[in-house]
Amino acid sequence: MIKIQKKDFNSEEEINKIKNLHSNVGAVTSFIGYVREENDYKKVRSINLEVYKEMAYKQFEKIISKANLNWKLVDSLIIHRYGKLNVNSKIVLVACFSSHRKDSFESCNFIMDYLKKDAPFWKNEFYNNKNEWLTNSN
Amino acid sequence: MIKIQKKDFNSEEEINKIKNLHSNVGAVTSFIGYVREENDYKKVRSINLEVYKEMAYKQFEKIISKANLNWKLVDSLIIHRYGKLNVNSKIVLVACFSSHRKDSFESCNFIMDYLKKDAPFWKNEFYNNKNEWLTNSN
Amino acid sequence: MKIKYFAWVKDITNHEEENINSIQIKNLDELKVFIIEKYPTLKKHMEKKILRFAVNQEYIMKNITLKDNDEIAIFPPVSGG
Amino acid sequence: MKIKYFAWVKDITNHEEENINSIQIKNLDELKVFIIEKYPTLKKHMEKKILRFAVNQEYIMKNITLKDNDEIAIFPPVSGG
Repeated sequence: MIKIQKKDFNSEEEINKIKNLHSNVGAVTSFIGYVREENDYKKVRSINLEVYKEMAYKQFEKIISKANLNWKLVDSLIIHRYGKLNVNSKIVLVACFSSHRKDSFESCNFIMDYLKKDAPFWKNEFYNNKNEWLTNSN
Repeated sequence: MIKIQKKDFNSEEEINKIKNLHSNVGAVTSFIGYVREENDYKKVRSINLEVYKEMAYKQFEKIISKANLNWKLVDSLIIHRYGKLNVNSKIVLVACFSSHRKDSFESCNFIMDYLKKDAPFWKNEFYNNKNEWLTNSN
Repeated sequence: MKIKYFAWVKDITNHEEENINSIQIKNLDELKVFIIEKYPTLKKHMEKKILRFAVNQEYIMKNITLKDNDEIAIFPPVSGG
Repeated sequence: MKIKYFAWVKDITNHEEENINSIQIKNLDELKVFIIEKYPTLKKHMEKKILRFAVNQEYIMKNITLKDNDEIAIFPPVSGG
Protein backbone atom coordinates (compact mmCIF):
# COMPACT_ATOMS: atom_id res chain seq x y z
CA MET A 1 0.00 0.00 0.00
CA ILE A 2 1.23 3.47 -0.88
CA LYS A 3 -0.03 6.66 0.76
CA ILE A 4 1.16 10.19 0.03
CA GLN A 5 -0.58 12.50 2.46
CA LYS A 6 -0.34 15.72 4.45
CA LYS A 7 -1.71 14.31 7.69
CA ASP A 8 0.15 12.40 10.37
CA PHE A 9 -0.23 8.64 10.73
CA ASN A 10 -0.31 6.12 13.58
CA SER A 11 2.25 3.44 12.79
CA GLU A 12 0.64 0.83 15.08
CA GLU A 13 -2.72 1.24 13.33
CA GLU A 14 -1.28 1.35 9.83
CA ILE A 15 0.83 -1.75 10.43
CA ASN A 16 -2.05 -3.61 12.12
CA LYS A 17 -4.38 -2.92 9.19
CA ILE A 18 -2.02 -4.82 6.90
CA LYS A 19 -0.88 -7.45 9.43
CA ASN A 20 -4.51 -8.41 10.08
CA LEU A 21 -4.82 -9.57 6.46
CA HIS A 22 -2.00 -12.12 6.73
CA SER A 23 -1.56 -14.92 9.31
CA ASN A 24 1.70 -15.99 7.68
CA VAL A 25 3.49 -12.75 8.64
CA GLY A 26 6.06 -13.37 11.37
CA ALA A 27 8.26 -10.33 10.84
CA VAL A 28 7.67 -6.63 10.23
CA THR A 29 10.61 -4.28 9.86
CA SER A 30 9.73 -0.63 9.73
CA PHE A 31 11.54 2.65 9.38
CA ILE A 32 10.21 6.02 10.55
CA GLY A 33 11.94 9.23 9.49
CA TYR A 34 11.46 12.43 11.52
CA VAL A 35 12.20 16.14 11.12
CA ARG A 36 15.32 16.73 13.21
CA GLU A 37 15.91 19.88 15.21
CA GLU A 38 19.38 20.43 13.87
CA ASN A 39 20.72 19.87 10.40
CA ASP A 40 24.18 20.79 9.22
CA TYR A 41 24.65 22.81 12.46
CA LYS A 42 21.59 24.94 11.79
CA LYS A 43 18.57 25.04 14.09
CA VAL A 44 15.51 23.91 12.12
CA ARG A 45 12.02 25.21 13.02
CA SER A 46 10.03 23.37 10.39
CA ILE A 47 10.30 22.08 6.85
CA ASN A 48 8.09 22.38 3.85
CA LEU A 49 8.17 19.16 1.89
CA GLU A 50 7.19 19.55 -1.74
CA VAL A 51 6.15 16.52 -3.77
CA TYR A 52 5.57 15.57 -7.39
CA LYS A 53 2.70 13.31 -6.42
CA GLU A 54 1.95 11.43 -9.64
CA MET A 55 5.63 10.60 -10.06
CA ALA A 56 6.04 9.62 -6.40
CA TYR A 57 3.21 7.04 -6.68
CA LYS A 58 4.68 5.65 -9.88
CA GLN A 59 8.20 5.44 -8.45
CA PHE A 60 7.04 3.87 -5.16
CA GLU A 61 5.12 1.21 -7.09
CA LYS A 62 8.22 0.46 -9.12
CA ILE A 63 10.47 0.08 -6.11
CA ILE A 64 7.96 -2.17 -4.35
CA SER A 65 7.90 -4.37 -7.46
CA LYS A 66 11.69 -4.52 -7.40
CA ALA A 67 11.69 -5.42 -3.70
CA ASN A 68 9.22 -8.23 -4.44
CA LEU A 69 11.56 -9.66 -7.04
CA ASN A 70 14.45 -9.78 -4.59
CA TRP A 71 12.77 -10.83 -1.35
CA LYS A 72 9.85 -12.97 -0.20
CA LEU A 73 7.47 -10.27 0.94
CA VAL A 74 3.89 -10.86 2.02
CA ASP A 75 3.03 -7.15 1.89
CA SER A 76 4.57 -3.70 2.13
CA LEU A 77 3.62 -0.17 3.10
CA ILE A 78 4.99 3.27 2.26
CA ILE A 79 3.48 6.39 3.82
CA HIS A 80 5.20 9.64 2.86
CA ARG A 81 3.97 13.00 4.13
CA TYR A 82 4.32 16.36 2.40
CA GLY A 83 3.57 20.00 3.22
CA LYS A 84 4.58 21.89 6.36
CA LEU A 85 6.12 19.64 9.01
CA ASN A 86 7.38 20.88 12.37
CA VAL A 87 10.45 19.60 14.16
CA ASN A 88 9.87 16.09 15.60
CA SER A 89 7.11 15.32 13.10
CA LYS A 90 7.13 12.02 11.26
CA ILE A 91 8.01 12.30 7.58
CA VAL A 92 7.92 8.75 6.31
CA LEU A 93 7.01 5.19 7.28
CA VAL A 94 8.21 2.16 5.36
CA ALA A 95 7.12 -1.26 6.64
CA CYS A 96 7.91 -4.65 5.10
CA PHE A 97 5.90 -7.75 6.02
CA SER A 98 7.34 -11.26 5.60
CA SER A 99 7.37 -14.70 7.12
CA HIS A 100 10.99 -14.47 8.16
CA ARG A 101 13.10 -11.66 9.51
CA LYS A 102 15.81 -11.42 6.85
CA ASP A 103 13.39 -10.63 4.03
CA SER A 104 11.69 -7.83 5.94
CA PHE A 105 14.96 -6.24 7.10
CA GLU A 106 16.72 -6.26 3.78
CA SER A 107 13.76 -5.12 1.72
CA CYS A 108 12.97 -2.27 4.14
CA ASN A 109 16.56 -1.05 3.86
CA PHE A 110 16.43 -1.40 0.08
CA ILE A 111 13.21 0.62 -0.21
CA MET A 112 14.62 3.39 2.02
CA ASP A 113 17.81 3.52 -0.06
CA TYR A 114 15.80 4.04 -3.19
CA LEU A 115 13.40 6.47 -1.59
CA LYS A 116 16.22 8.73 -0.38
CA LYS A 117 17.83 8.69 -3.81
CA ASP A 118 14.96 8.88 -6.27
CA ALA A 119 11.60 9.74 -4.68
CA PRO A 120 10.53 13.18 -5.97
CA PHE A 121 10.31 15.10 -2.70
CA TRP A 122 12.17 18.31 -1.85
CA LYS A 123 12.80 19.69 1.62
CA ASN A 124 12.74 23.42 2.22
CA GLU A 125 14.12 23.96 5.72
CA PHE A 126 12.98 26.95 7.76
CA TYR A 127 15.39 28.45 10.29
CA ASN A 128 14.86 31.48 12.53
CA ASN A 129 15.13 34.10 9.82
CA LYS A 130 15.59 32.32 6.53
CA ASN A 131 14.84 29.18 4.59
CA GLU A 132 16.86 26.94 2.31
CA TRP A 133 16.23 24.15 -0.18
CA LEU A 134 18.10 20.95 0.63
CA THR A 135 19.70 19.05 -2.20
CA ASN A 136 22.26 16.33 -2.47
CA SER A 137 24.56 18.35 -4.69
CA ASN A 138 24.61 22.12 -5.34
CA MET B 1 14.51 0.82 27.83
CA ILE B 2 13.88 -2.87 28.43
CA LYS B 3 10.47 -4.37 29.17
CA ILE B 4 9.67 -8.03 29.70
CA GLN B 5 5.93 -8.34 30.07
CA LYS B 6 2.90 -10.53 29.51
CA LYS B 7 0.64 -7.84 28.12
CA ASP B 8 0.49 -6.55 24.56
CA PHE B 9 2.04 -3.22 23.60
CA ASN B 10 1.21 -0.38 21.22
CA SER B 11 4.31 0.25 19.13
CA GLU B 12 3.29 3.80 18.17
CA GLU B 13 2.90 4.77 21.83
CA GLU B 14 6.04 2.99 22.98
CA ILE B 15 8.15 4.58 20.24
CA ASN B 16 6.62 8.03 20.80
CA LYS B 17 7.38 7.91 24.53
CA ILE B 18 11.07 7.61 23.73
CA LYS B 19 11.10 9.80 20.61
CA ASN B 20 9.54 12.66 22.62
CA LEU B 21 12.67 12.79 24.79
CA HIS B 22 15.02 13.45 21.87
CA SER B 23 14.79 16.17 19.20
CA ASN B 24 17.97 14.91 17.54
CA VAL B 25 16.36 11.61 16.49
CA GLY B 26 15.81 11.52 12.73
CA ALA B 27 15.57 7.75 12.27
CA VAL B 28 13.83 4.91 14.06
CA THR B 29 14.16 1.37 12.76
CA SER B 30 11.97 -1.17 14.46
CA PHE B 31 11.28 -4.85 14.24
CA ILE B 32 8.10 -6.58 15.38
CA GLY B 33 7.94 -10.37 15.64
CA TYR B 34 4.58 -12.17 15.56
CA VAL B 35 3.27 -15.67 16.26
CA ARG B 36 2.78 -17.22 12.83
CA GLU B 37 -0.08 -19.55 11.98
CA GLU B 38 2.13 -22.17 10.43
CA ASN B 39 5.57 -23.32 11.47
CA ASP B 40 7.46 -26.19 9.92
CA TYR B 41 4.25 -27.21 8.08
CA LYS B 42 2.28 -27.52 11.32
CA LYS B 43 -0.78 -25.42 12.12
CA VAL B 44 -0.09 -23.46 15.29
CA ARG B 45 -2.94 -22.44 17.63
CA SER B 46 -0.92 -20.59 20.25
CA ILE B 47 2.45 -20.62 21.92
CA ASN B 48 3.55 -20.52 25.50
CA LEU B 49 6.70 -18.47 25.79
CA GLU B 50 8.73 -19.25 28.89
CA VAL B 51 11.33 -16.78 30.12
CA TYR B 52 14.23 -16.67 32.55
CA LYS B 53 13.46 -13.08 33.44
CA GLU B 54 16.47 -12.03 35.51
CA MET B 55 18.81 -13.38 32.86
CA ALA B 56 16.83 -11.83 30.00
CA TYR B 57 17.13 -8.34 31.56
CA LYS B 58 20.85 -8.83 32.11
CA GLN B 59 21.45 -10.13 28.57
CA PHE B 60 19.35 -7.38 26.94
CA GLU B 61 21.31 -4.73 28.85
CA LYS B 62 24.54 -6.29 27.66
CA ILE B 63 23.51 -6.36 24.02
CA ILE B 64 22.32 -2.74 24.15
CA SER B 65 25.72 -1.76 25.55
CA LYS B 66 27.40 -3.61 22.70
CA ALA B 67 25.16 -1.90 20.13
CA ASN B 68 26.08 1.48 21.66
CA LEU B 69 29.77 0.72 21.21
CA ASN B 70 29.30 -0.04 17.52
CA TRP B 71 26.74 2.55 16.44
CA LYS B 72 25.74 6.12 17.30
CA LEU B 73 22.46 5.48 19.05
CA VAL B 74 20.41 8.12 20.83
CA ASP B 75 18.19 5.52 22.53
CA SER B 76 16.88 1.99 22.17
CA LEU B 77 13.92 -0.11 23.21
CA ILE B 78 13.32 -3.84 23.65
CA ILE B 79 9.90 -5.16 24.62
CA HIS B 80 9.65 -8.95 24.83
CA ARG B 81 6.44 -10.69 25.83
CA TYR B 82 6.11 -14.06 27.55
CA GLY B 83 3.28 -16.40 28.56
CA LYS B 84 0.43 -17.61 26.35
CA LEU B 85 0.33 -15.89 22.97
CA ASN B 86 -2.25 -16.67 20.29
CA VAL B 87 -1.55 -16.76 16.56
CA ASN B 88 -1.03 -13.23 15.16
CA SER B 89 0.02 -11.82 18.54
CA LYS B 90 3.09 -9.65 18.80
CA ILE B 91 6.03 -11.31 20.53
CA VAL B 92 8.77 -8.73 20.44
CA LEU B 93 9.52 -5.12 19.54
CA VAL B 94 13.04 -3.81 19.05
CA ALA B 95 13.41 -0.13 18.14
CA CYS B 96 16.65 1.80 17.62
CA PHE B 97 16.72 5.61 17.69
CA SER B 98 19.49 7.57 15.96
CA SER B 99 20.19 10.78 14.07
CA HIS B 100 20.88 8.97 10.82
CA ARG B 101 19.34 5.96 9.18
CA LYS B 102 22.33 3.64 8.92
CA ASP B 103 22.95 3.50 12.68
CA SER B 104 19.34 2.62 13.47
CA PHE B 105 19.10 -0.05 10.76
CA GLU B 106 22.31 -1.85 11.54
CA SER B 107 21.92 -1.77 15.31
CA CYS B 108 18.32 -3.03 15.13
CA ASN B 109 19.45 -5.95 13.01
CA PHE B 110 22.35 -6.62 15.38
CA ILE B 111 20.10 -6.65 18.45
CA MET B 112 17.64 -9.03 16.76
CA ASP B 113 20.48 -11.37 15.76
CA TYR B 114 21.63 -11.57 19.33
CA LEU B 115 18.15 -11.86 20.74
CA LYS B 116 17.31 -14.85 18.53
CA LYS B 117 20.56 -16.56 19.48
CA ASP B 118 21.00 -15.87 23.18
CA ALA B 119 17.93 -14.39 24.88
CA PRO B 120 16.61 -16.95 27.40
CA PHE B 121 13.11 -17.53 26.02
CA TRP B 122 11.62 -20.86 25.00
CA LYS B 123 8.66 -21.40 22.72
CA ASN B 124 6.22 -24.21 23.40
CA GLU B 125 3.98 -24.46 20.32
CA PHE B 126 0.43 -25.73 20.69
CA TYR B 127 -1.16 -27.56 17.75
CA ASN B 128 -4.60 -29.15 17.53
CA ASN B 129 -3.85 -32.13 19.73
CA LYS B 130 -0.31 -31.81 20.99
CA ASN B 131 2.41 -29.37 21.91
CA GLU B 132 6.13 -29.20 21.27
CA TRP B 133 9.14 -27.27 22.53
CA LEU B 134 11.01 -25.45 19.81
CA THR B 135 14.76 -25.49 19.91
CA ASN B 136 17.54 -24.74 17.51
CA SER B 137 19.06 -28.19 17.74
CA ASN B 138 17.58 -31.42 19.12
CA MET C 1 3.41 19.55 -23.86
CA LYS C 2 3.09 20.27 -20.15
CA ILE C 3 6.21 21.37 -18.27
CA LYS C 4 6.32 21.14 -14.45
CA TYR C 5 8.89 22.77 -12.16
CA PHE C 6 9.68 21.88 -8.56
CA ALA C 7 11.59 23.26 -5.53
CA TRP C 8 14.06 26.07 -6.34
CA VAL C 9 13.63 25.52 -10.07
CA LYS C 10 10.04 26.66 -9.57
CA ASP C 11 11.33 29.69 -7.63
CA ILE C 12 13.39 30.61 -10.71
CA THR C 13 10.68 30.04 -13.31
CA ASN C 14 7.94 31.51 -11.12
CA HIS C 15 5.61 28.89 -12.57
CA GLU C 16 4.50 25.54 -11.19
CA GLU C 17 3.68 24.42 -14.70
CA GLU C 18 3.20 25.76 -18.18
CA ASN C 19 2.16 24.49 -21.58
CA ILE C 20 4.70 24.80 -24.34
CA ASN C 21 3.68 24.09 -27.88
CA SER C 22 6.35 24.68 -30.44
CA ILE C 23 7.02 22.70 -33.59
CA GLN C 24 10.69 23.37 -32.95
CA ILE C 25 10.77 21.18 -29.81
CA LYS C 26 10.86 17.60 -30.96
CA ASN C 27 13.07 16.13 -28.27
CA LEU C 28 14.37 16.73 -24.73
CA ASP C 29 17.61 18.41 -25.84
CA GLU C 30 15.65 20.93 -27.84
CA LEU C 31 13.39 21.56 -24.86
CA LYS C 32 16.45 22.23 -22.68
CA VAL C 33 17.68 24.87 -25.15
CA PHE C 34 14.24 26.47 -25.14
CA ILE C 35 14.11 26.50 -21.32
CA ILE C 36 17.54 28.09 -20.95
CA GLU C 37 16.57 30.83 -23.38
CA LYS C 38 13.37 31.51 -21.49
CA TYR C 39 15.01 31.27 -18.00
CA PRO C 40 18.71 32.23 -18.35
CA THR C 41 19.29 31.70 -14.60
CA LEU C 42 18.80 27.98 -15.15
CA LYS C 43 21.71 27.84 -17.61
CA LYS C 44 24.49 27.35 -15.04
CA HIS C 45 22.51 24.60 -13.27
CA MET C 46 21.85 22.89 -16.59
CA GLU C 47 25.54 23.02 -17.45
CA LYS C 48 26.61 21.65 -14.08
CA LYS C 49 24.19 18.78 -14.71
CA ILE C 50 22.44 19.49 -11.43
CA LEU C 51 18.94 19.38 -12.88
CA ARG C 52 16.89 16.22 -13.18
CA PHE C 53 14.35 15.49 -15.92
CA ALA C 54 11.32 13.24 -15.89
CA VAL C 55 9.11 12.48 -18.86
CA ASN C 56 5.72 11.06 -17.95
CA GLN C 57 6.90 10.50 -14.36
CA GLU C 58 10.01 8.51 -15.32
CA TYR C 59 13.59 9.74 -14.93
CA ILE C 60 15.16 10.37 -18.33
CA MET C 61 18.94 10.67 -18.58
CA LYS C 62 19.42 10.86 -22.34
CA ASN C 63 17.78 12.64 -25.23
CA ILE C 64 14.38 11.26 -26.22
CA THR C 65 11.66 12.28 -28.64
CA LEU C 66 8.83 14.27 -27.07
CA LYS C 67 5.16 14.07 -27.98
CA ASP C 68 2.49 16.74 -27.68
CA ASN C 69 0.77 15.17 -24.69
CA ASP C 70 3.95 14.42 -22.72
CA GLU C 71 4.40 15.75 -19.20
CA ILE C 72 7.99 16.88 -18.61
CA ALA C 73 9.23 17.75 -15.13
CA ILE C 74 12.40 19.68 -14.31
CA PHE C 75 13.69 19.68 -10.77
CA PRO C 76 16.78 19.65 -8.51
CA PRO C 77 18.12 16.51 -6.82
CA VAL C 78 15.55 15.08 -4.44
CA SER C 79 15.71 15.13 -0.63
CA GLY C 80 12.81 12.98 0.62
CA GLY C 81 12.64 10.39 3.33
CA MET D 1 23.32 -23.11 45.54
CA LYS D 2 20.08 -22.53 43.64
CA ILE D 3 19.48 -24.56 40.46
CA LYS D 4 16.85 -23.43 37.94
CA TYR D 5 15.42 -25.50 35.06
CA PHE D 6 13.61 -24.24 31.98
CA ALA D 7 11.50 -25.56 29.07
CA TRP D 8 11.71 -29.33 28.52
CA VAL D 9 14.54 -29.65 31.03
CA LYS D 10 12.01 -28.56 33.65
CA ASP D 11 9.58 -31.20 32.30
CA ILE D 12 12.24 -33.82 32.97
CA THR D 13 13.28 -32.63 36.44
CA ASN D 14 9.72 -31.80 37.45
CA HIS D 15 11.13 -28.84 39.37
CA GLU D 16 11.36 -25.19 38.41
CA GLU D 17 14.15 -24.78 40.90
CA GLU D 18 15.80 -26.52 43.81
CA ASN D 19 18.51 -25.86 46.34
CA ILE D 20 21.47 -28.16 46.30
CA ASN D 21 23.98 -28.03 49.10
CA SER D 22 26.76 -30.56 48.91
CA ILE D 23 30.36 -30.13 49.87
CA GLN D 24 31.16 -32.43 46.93
CA ILE D 25 30.03 -29.87 44.35
CA LYS D 26 32.77 -27.31 44.03
CA ASN D 27 32.55 -26.54 40.32
CA LEU D 28 30.22 -26.78 37.33
CA ASP D 29 31.55 -30.13 36.09
CA GLU D 30 30.85 -31.69 39.49
CA LEU D 31 27.36 -30.22 39.41
CA LYS D 32 26.76 -31.80 35.99
CA VAL D 33 27.72 -35.22 37.33
CA PHE D 34 25.37 -34.73 40.29
CA ILE D 35 22.51 -33.66 37.99
CA ILE D 36 22.91 -36.66 35.68
CA GLU D 37 22.83 -39.00 38.65
CA LYS D 38 19.69 -37.37 39.97
CA TYR D 39 17.99 -37.14 36.53
CA PRO D 40 19.35 -39.93 34.31
CA THR D 41 17.13 -38.82 31.40
CA LEU D 42 19.26 -35.69 31.09
CA LYS D 43 22.39 -37.75 30.46
CA LYS D 44 21.98 -38.11 26.69
CA HIS D 45 21.24 -34.39 26.29
CA MET D 46 24.27 -33.52 28.39
CA GLU D 47 26.44 -35.82 26.27
CA LYS D 48 25.15 -34.36 23.00
CA LYS D 49 26.05 -30.93 24.38
CA ILE D 50 22.51 -29.74 23.82
CA LEU D 51 22.12 -28.20 27.24
CA ARG D 52 23.09 -24.62 28.08
CA PHE D 53 24.38 -23.44 31.46
CA ALA D 54 24.21 -20.03 33.05
CA VAL D 55 25.81 -19.03 36.33
CA ASN D 56 24.39 -15.88 37.87
CA GLN D 57 22.56 -15.10 34.60
CA GLU D 58 25.66 -15.35 32.39
CA TYR D 59 26.30 -18.14 29.87
CA ILE D 60 29.15 -20.36 31.02
CA MET D 61 30.85 -22.64 28.48
CA LYS D 62 33.70 -24.04 30.55
CA ASN D 63 34.18 -25.38 34.05
CA ILE D 64 34.14 -22.74 36.78
CA THR D 65 34.21 -22.78 40.55
CA LEU D 66 30.79 -22.50 42.18
CA LYS D 67 29.96 -20.67 45.38
CA ASP D 68 27.18 -21.34 47.85
CA ASN D 69 25.05 -18.39 46.80
CA ASP D 70 25.40 -18.92 43.05
CA GLU D 71 22.31 -19.31 40.85
CA ILE D 72 22.85 -21.95 38.18
CA ALA D 73 20.39 -22.38 35.31
CA ILE D 74 20.16 -25.40 33.01
CA PHE D 75 18.12 -25.12 29.82
CA PRO D 76 17.80 -26.14 26.16
CA PRO D 77 18.80 -23.85 23.26
CA VAL D 78 16.68 -20.72 23.27
CA SER D 79 13.93 -19.82 20.80
CA GLY D 80 12.88 -16.25 21.55
CA GLY D 81 12.15 -13.31 19.29
